[in-house]
Amino acid sequence: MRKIFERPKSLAEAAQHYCPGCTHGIVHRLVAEAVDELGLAGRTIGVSPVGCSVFAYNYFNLDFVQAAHGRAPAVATGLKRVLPDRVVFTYQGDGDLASIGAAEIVHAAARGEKITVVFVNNAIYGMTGGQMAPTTLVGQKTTTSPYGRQQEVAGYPIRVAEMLSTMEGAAYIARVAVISPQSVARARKAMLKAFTAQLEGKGFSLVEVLSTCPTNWGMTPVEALKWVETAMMPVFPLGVFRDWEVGEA
Amino acid sequence: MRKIFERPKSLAEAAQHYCPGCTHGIVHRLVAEAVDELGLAGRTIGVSPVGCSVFAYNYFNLDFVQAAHGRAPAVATGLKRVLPDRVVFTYQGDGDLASIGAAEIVHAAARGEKITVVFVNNAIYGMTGGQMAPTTLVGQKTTTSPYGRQQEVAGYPIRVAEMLSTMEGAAYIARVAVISPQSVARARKAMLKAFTAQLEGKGFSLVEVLSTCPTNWGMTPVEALKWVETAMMPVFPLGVFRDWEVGEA
Amino acid sequence: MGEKMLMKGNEAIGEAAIKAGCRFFFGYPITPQNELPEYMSRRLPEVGGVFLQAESEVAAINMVYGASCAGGRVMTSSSSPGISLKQEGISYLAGSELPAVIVNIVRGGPGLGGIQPAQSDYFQATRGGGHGDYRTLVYAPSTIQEMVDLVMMAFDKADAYRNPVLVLGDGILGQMMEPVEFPDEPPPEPLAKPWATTGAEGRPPNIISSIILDPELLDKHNWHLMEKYEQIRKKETRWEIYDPYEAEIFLVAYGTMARVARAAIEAAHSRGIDCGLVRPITLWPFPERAFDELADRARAYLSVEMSTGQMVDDVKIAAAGRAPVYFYGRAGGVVPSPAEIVKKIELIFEEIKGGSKRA
Amino acid sequence: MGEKMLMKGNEAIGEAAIKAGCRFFFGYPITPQNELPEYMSRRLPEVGGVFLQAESEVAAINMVYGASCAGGRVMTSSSSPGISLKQEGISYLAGSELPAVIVNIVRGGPGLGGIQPAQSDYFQATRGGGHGDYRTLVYAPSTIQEMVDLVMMAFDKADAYRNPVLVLGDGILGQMMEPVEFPDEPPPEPLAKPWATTGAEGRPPNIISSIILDPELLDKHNWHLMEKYEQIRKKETRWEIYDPYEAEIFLVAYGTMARVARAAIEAAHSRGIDCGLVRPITLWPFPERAFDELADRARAYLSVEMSTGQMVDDVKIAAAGRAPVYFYGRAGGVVPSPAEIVKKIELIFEEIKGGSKRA
Amino acid sequence: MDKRVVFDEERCKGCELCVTFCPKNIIYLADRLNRQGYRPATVTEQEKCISCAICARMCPDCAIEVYKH
Amino acid sequence: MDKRVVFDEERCKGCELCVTFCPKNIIYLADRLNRQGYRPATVTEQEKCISCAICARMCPDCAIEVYKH
Amino acid sequence: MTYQVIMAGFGGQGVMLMGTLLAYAGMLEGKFVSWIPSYGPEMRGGTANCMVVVSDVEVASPVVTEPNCVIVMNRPSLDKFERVLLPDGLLIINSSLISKEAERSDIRVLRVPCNDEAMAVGSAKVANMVALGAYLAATGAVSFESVEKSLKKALPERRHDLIPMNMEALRRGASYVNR
Amino acid sequence: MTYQVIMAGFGGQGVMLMGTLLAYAGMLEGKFVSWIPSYGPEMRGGTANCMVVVSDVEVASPVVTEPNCVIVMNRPSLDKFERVLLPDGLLIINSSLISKEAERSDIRVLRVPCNDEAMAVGSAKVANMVALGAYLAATGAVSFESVEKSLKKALPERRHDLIPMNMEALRRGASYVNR
Ligand SMILES: Cc1ncc(C[n+]2csc(CCOP(=O)(O)OP(=O)(O)O)c2C)c(N)n1
Ligand SMILES: Cc1ncc(C[n+]2csc(CCOP(=O)(O)OP(=O)(O)O)c2C)c(N)n1
Ligand code: SF4
Ligand code: SF4
Ligand code: SF4
Ligand code: SF4
Ligand code: SF4
Ligand code: SF4
Ligand SMILES: [Mg+2]
Ligand SMILES: [Mg+2]
Repeated sequence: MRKIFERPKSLAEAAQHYCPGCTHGIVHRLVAEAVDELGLAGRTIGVSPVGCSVFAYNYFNLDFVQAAHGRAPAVATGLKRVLPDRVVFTYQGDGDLASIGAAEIVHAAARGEKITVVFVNNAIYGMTGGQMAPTTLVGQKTTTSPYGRQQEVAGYPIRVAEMLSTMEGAAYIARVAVISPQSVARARKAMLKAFTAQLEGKGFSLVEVLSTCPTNWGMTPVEALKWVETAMMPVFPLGVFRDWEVGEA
Repeated sequence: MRKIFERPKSLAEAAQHYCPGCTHGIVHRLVAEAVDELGLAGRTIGVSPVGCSVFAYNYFNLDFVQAAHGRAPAVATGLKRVLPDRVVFTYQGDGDLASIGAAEIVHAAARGEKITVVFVNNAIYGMTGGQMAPTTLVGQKTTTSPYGRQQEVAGYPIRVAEMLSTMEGAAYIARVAVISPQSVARARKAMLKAFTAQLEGKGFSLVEVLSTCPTNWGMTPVEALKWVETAMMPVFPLGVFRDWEVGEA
Repeated sequence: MGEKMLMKGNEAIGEAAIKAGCRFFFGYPITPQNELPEYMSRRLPEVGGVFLQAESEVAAINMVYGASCAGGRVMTSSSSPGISLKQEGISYLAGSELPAVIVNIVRGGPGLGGIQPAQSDYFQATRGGGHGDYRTLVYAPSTIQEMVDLVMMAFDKADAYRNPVLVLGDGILGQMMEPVEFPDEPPPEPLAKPWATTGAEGRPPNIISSIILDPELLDKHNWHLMEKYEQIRKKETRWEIYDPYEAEIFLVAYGTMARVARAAIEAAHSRGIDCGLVRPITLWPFPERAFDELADRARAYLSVEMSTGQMVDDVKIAAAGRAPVYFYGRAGGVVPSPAEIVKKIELIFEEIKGGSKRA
Repeated sequence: MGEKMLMKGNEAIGEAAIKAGCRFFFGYPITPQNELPEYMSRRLPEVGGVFLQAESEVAAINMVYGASCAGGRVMTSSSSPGISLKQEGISYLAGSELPAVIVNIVRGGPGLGGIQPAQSDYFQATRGGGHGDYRTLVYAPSTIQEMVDLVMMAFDKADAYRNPVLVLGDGILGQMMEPVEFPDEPPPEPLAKPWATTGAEGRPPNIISSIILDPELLDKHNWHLMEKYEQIRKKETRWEIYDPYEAEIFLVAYGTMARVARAAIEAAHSRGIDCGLVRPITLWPFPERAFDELADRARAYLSVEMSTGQMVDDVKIAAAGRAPVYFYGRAGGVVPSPAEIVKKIELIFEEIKGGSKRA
Repeated sequence: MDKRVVFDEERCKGCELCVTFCPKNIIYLADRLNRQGYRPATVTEQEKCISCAICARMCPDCAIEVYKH
Repeated sequence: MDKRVVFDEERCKGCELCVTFCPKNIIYLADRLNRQGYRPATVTEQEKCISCAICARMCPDCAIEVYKH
Repeated sequence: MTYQVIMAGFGGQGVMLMGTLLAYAGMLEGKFVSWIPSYGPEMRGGTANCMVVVSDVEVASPVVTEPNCVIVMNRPSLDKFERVLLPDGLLIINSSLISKEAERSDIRVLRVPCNDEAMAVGSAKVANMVALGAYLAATGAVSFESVEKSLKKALPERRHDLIPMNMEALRRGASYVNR
Repeated sequence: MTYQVIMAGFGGQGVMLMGTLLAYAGMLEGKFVSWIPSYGPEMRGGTANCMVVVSDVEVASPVVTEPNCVIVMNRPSLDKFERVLLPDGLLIINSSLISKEAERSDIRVLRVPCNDEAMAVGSAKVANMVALGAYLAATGAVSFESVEKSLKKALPERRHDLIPMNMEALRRGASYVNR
């Protein structure tokens, strides 16, 4: 009898505090799998954001730094500049990365900073109780858009992958989802490729993952997966937006 | 005998403090001409940045607010939300807008904030004495890139017009230059159109102007104009990147 | 006064602001003050106002700056780390003499810290966490009703003095519910703001700026500001002395802590030690006069804080060596209990019985 | 010591840092400290270090955070408005107990203000402009040579105490040239940093974080920090007393102002009034002990500042009512002249001749 | 018979993602509560399991191990 | 003869942009300094001016007025 | 008289509402009241509690460190709060979910099968009202009528049909006092 | 002896370098020295000045508020700094560019045609050295040799051929003293 699926070594045993069915957990596993597959565990440093994944450091068997809200790319830059032969990644939510941290992510990409960014886009502020995010869809109700996000007042969702793809420093940028076995498999490949870009010194890499927040969306975990597909994906199309191996995608 | 060229009414009499041949002065005039042509003088509020144009408020016959470094779009947002029937514009340098103020400009565009942004890109920090800007070209020497901007260390210039054109909230985005009578004429049209976008409530508008800094580039004013054409324009191509009247350009 | 309502502190602040004529709110989510922006996002559109979630605290305070330039009654709120990010903006507001109301529902620090109530931003609030010589009025309510009253007053004072005003709460004041009443009257006609940048139609342009490169002029501007602050010190300093037992030992505490201190005073009384309480209502200006009033009587002061000791500096300055100053505090979200405080009081009682007048 | 060089303050700071083993600098341009990042951009690549111009002061301080986590000797610098923007980051560094050196070449405020020398960020530097209960060692050199020595020391103290250390200069100290010598010896072997996050090869993972949601634990962490600060207070407080005339009136001044104060003391002496000077070298911890030493003798203190009055609070606390405390200052870039100060001294002299001991 | 799919019941939060995606439809939530207060996922008909590991790959809590004979 | 192109000499900073772009090549810097210390631009051969206003549109300091007969 | 009570249970058991109703009723009776919730990051779920003070005199400290009553709706809450109760204080235990007995002997203990009684009146959701009923019957902190008025304020109009069920739950809880 | 001097002129007239050389030379002679420039935003151009102190005793205040010498290289500098000079102080006026006479009568005035003399030795750029020469000859603050050594330090190796011209300018300036 052969074990064909087990917890990746770099994923810690600790139980995670995420809500039932929240796909943060799947994304964690994909990161750990990439680190393991590339044999990077001993020389990888993670940077956790402020957001539901603030405690990510408890869930990986890796050195970890907790960064101020939005500043993970700057913190990662500091780490990487001191330790250029180490592997550095950030794990950030949409409020963290696309709202308060917009300048830091744009500049990390422009600098071609050799870090990998795992960007968990769940169209909402999870940790603080469901406020509007920059990726909240037009019409979506949140605790700070109680009448639904109105474009006249609050504008339109930011498409991070597309925006950062205008940067020459970006080696690899992809958007994936984790809503089905197939999409998880593709997300896994994207994660591997993003870390490979860093390992090969090609520049900045980012994987945007469409993720769920059943708690603040007010849905069951399974409904939430559907909503990603039917509501989010039309606004945030999946794909590879930049790939150093094939030129601007 | 007919006067066929005179100072626009909205441009104040005060002598400007800019260095000889600095094209900030031309851009000022183009803004004043647009305001006059559209008859907006009495209901326009300008926001000046921190940068060489910090004193822009002395050079226009308009209400003016001086904003913290990089925050002009946020300040303009505050003004516009209180006074939705007034016309609000910011005037910002590349350090102000693209470096410290990157988050504010990205979000003003994403929100479709009904303001007009005049973005003066001179590939350097003028006011503080010639440090590297996010728009500094690869290889360009500045006081903080004394060996020339090295992409391995400091990355690549940010193309603001292209980046912001990924935003649905942006109604009009163009890049122009002021290096010849022809380019000035085109810049003038772009400026008019940008203010028109705001007047018609179409959303966010921005004109990126390739401008000179003879002082910190270490060139004569005339050499500086040439350098815009030969060095900057290949990296920052002129054009209209978004136009609400024709769809994404 | 209207009907009594049971309301959460954060929401009561929002309603008080609206009652005071505030129509613009720019903020960014952070625990434990989220109910305030959330309330504003529901209520402001109902009264023709604008709620906007800014991209960050830095953007929010600068939106406040712009809205204030435009003459709007405007507010922002946050909690500790977010308030740190607003420091440059607050310094700009003060420098440009712009009115605004800023609420800090303090949580434990430093760094990301925790989200439970704290008073560890006292220094930041009273000494200007931002750069340059400036001050802001700082109100420190200790009940939800007082919070409502002070928030409403804050808007008037901000306009009157053209200066930002801070309201310093803590996680408990933000999250707690208490009965509260709002005045029935409509808000007073707001002050005219002829300096506002609203478009120069029919008048010379207005300019709002804080850059003054000539040192002599900037010096002058600074002293002009200081004169204004002196006026505020004279007219706006507020405090309460609670002294049911003609005490010789005085606790000094504000906000939530002042309420716990009162419980401690009762407990101490039942153990035979009589204490009073100086409760600063404005933290800046600090009520030094309260200490002058008590100078003949007070044999010791005990600053009690939900911090490792900040207001105690002001108590020392105010006591000016006339009585020893002690400190008791807990940090990080722990609220000192009446029992802990009584223990400390007993120690002080022993010490001053010894007669020494300096700590 | 090496050869004497005539060097600009800003550049001397840079060279001192490099001599102290600093290899990482993250900063953002702002007058009057630009020569420092500019110097680093030239020199660091020569010694195998990294200079990076950050996109903002906020990014810079967070890059410093990351570099410090990685075990690097790291520095940033700015001037007043930029330092305000770093407050959240400084609070994080203190909360996570990370070493770093932060230079503030102070200019006039508030807001955008001016670019001439000032001391109006004293409160921000000594009281923690950021949120939460934390302190940073603050060095206030008054010559370029002392700046070099203190900057070098700052790196060691930052590592030793795992705490950010501030160096507070002003526009004059940044722009001035004076002769300066650097030690010949190579920098000492840096302290091992077993806590650094360098990759967990062969050891359990290291984690650096400042979030502690449990109030009891955060309280404990805060008191742990306070104990550390108490150690710093005991061991690192520095000051100088200049007292050539056995004076009864003592000026209190730091940095550039202390030098002007000495000129004023000579001028006063020639007019028949003898004064001394207390020059704090660490602003935090403030040298209260200097005032205890002088307590029997000092009949008045005069805090002289390039501000509208900030350090004067600490002088009051330190004097503790034992002698009246006066203030003289100019703001916005004006440096008080010896003549102005002498005038103030004469007024004080008249007043204390009257005999009253409280101001 | 050896189990093909093993659930760590204390880790499970009863989110039903595994339930939804199992191609053999053999996973269901048990009628009891674990210590966290959730009904844990379980499989009775182990022999129907094809060891595809789809359940494991969809589980956010890494509560599933899969074996092949 | 009335002037077609008029320079505000005290405003001029001698940058030569007008000099460079005048299609008639009639603008030159005078051999004197204005109060700011710059050699101001000037035109002697007014009759050659075609009132195209190119100089004025290129002048960063709005130091030129142009007339047409 | 000053009533200081801590109410604790799982998120979803309605302890916050139970506390709010008590405070609201106290206010309606002209008393001084305060209510403080525990709060935390959204995703942590788990236990919730609130502290309520109802008093004839101004509420000094709203922070209840020495409650004269503790109501625990689940086991973790019992473990956490039993020890803070004042001597002679009242401990109300939701015996439907908590089999464990109280450890202290210097307190009064009331075991009420809140969930069972709630199911009996028609919905597990009113278990909180059963507990509140027991508390009110035991202490008389506020009257049932005031709670009924509070329910009218607290519930949206379209839910007022639920009020009778809630009041019935209250009465069932009360019935466990002095049996 | 303490020499406190303010040097002022247009940006580009080399007043900063002139001050630096004086300070450097003072340092080489083992004296205490300090130098402070005026500074401002890049684009303002215009005037520049520096304050230099050379002293046998430690420099108390490097801020020169009561200079015993002022060197003005252009007209605006004369207008600005004549009044701050101490009574009996020395005012050196670059008469090539400044036709106006000094207004005060309680000071010593030395008019030196710096630009003319500089052109005569070969470059308008050394007008600053002419002024410095006059200052040194009048005060003896530091020796010419020390200035020559300073020039070697201040100029990059490839510019050392300019040193003789600079020294010649220095001597020409000196020749205006006591004629
Ligand atoms: C400076 C600062 N501002 C605000 C906060 C409060 N805050 C904590 S998490 C968060 C947003 C989290 O949303 P997101 O980044 O989308 O992550 P998620 O929880 O959805 O995974 C905010 C605003 C903070 N801790 N610090
Ligand atoms: C918070 C803050 N950081 C830095 C500065 C210093 N500063 C003033 S202007 C400027 C950059 C100006 O460059 P740019 O925006 O490109 O405008 P330009 O002068 O080139 O027109 C900087 C960094 C400041 N005033 N405030
Ligand atoms: S709040 Fe949302 S994002 Fe956060 S753990 Fe819960 S479901 Fe996931
Ligand atoms: S420094 Fe450069 S940008 Fe600024 S005014 Fe001078 S030339 Fe123009
Ligand atoms: S391994 Fe495949 S078949 Fe077996 S239980 Fe899991 S999903 Fe179902
Ligand atoms: S996916 Fe995991 S957590 Fe969810 S029900 Fe299945 S085993 Fe449990
Ligand atoms: S108007 Fe035309 S032709 Fe006349 S001077 Fe100007 S550029 Fe030359
Ligand atoms: S363009 Fe204007 S400033 Fe330049 S030389 Fe001509 S007139 Fe003078
Ligand atoms: Mg999110
Ligand atoms: Mg620029």
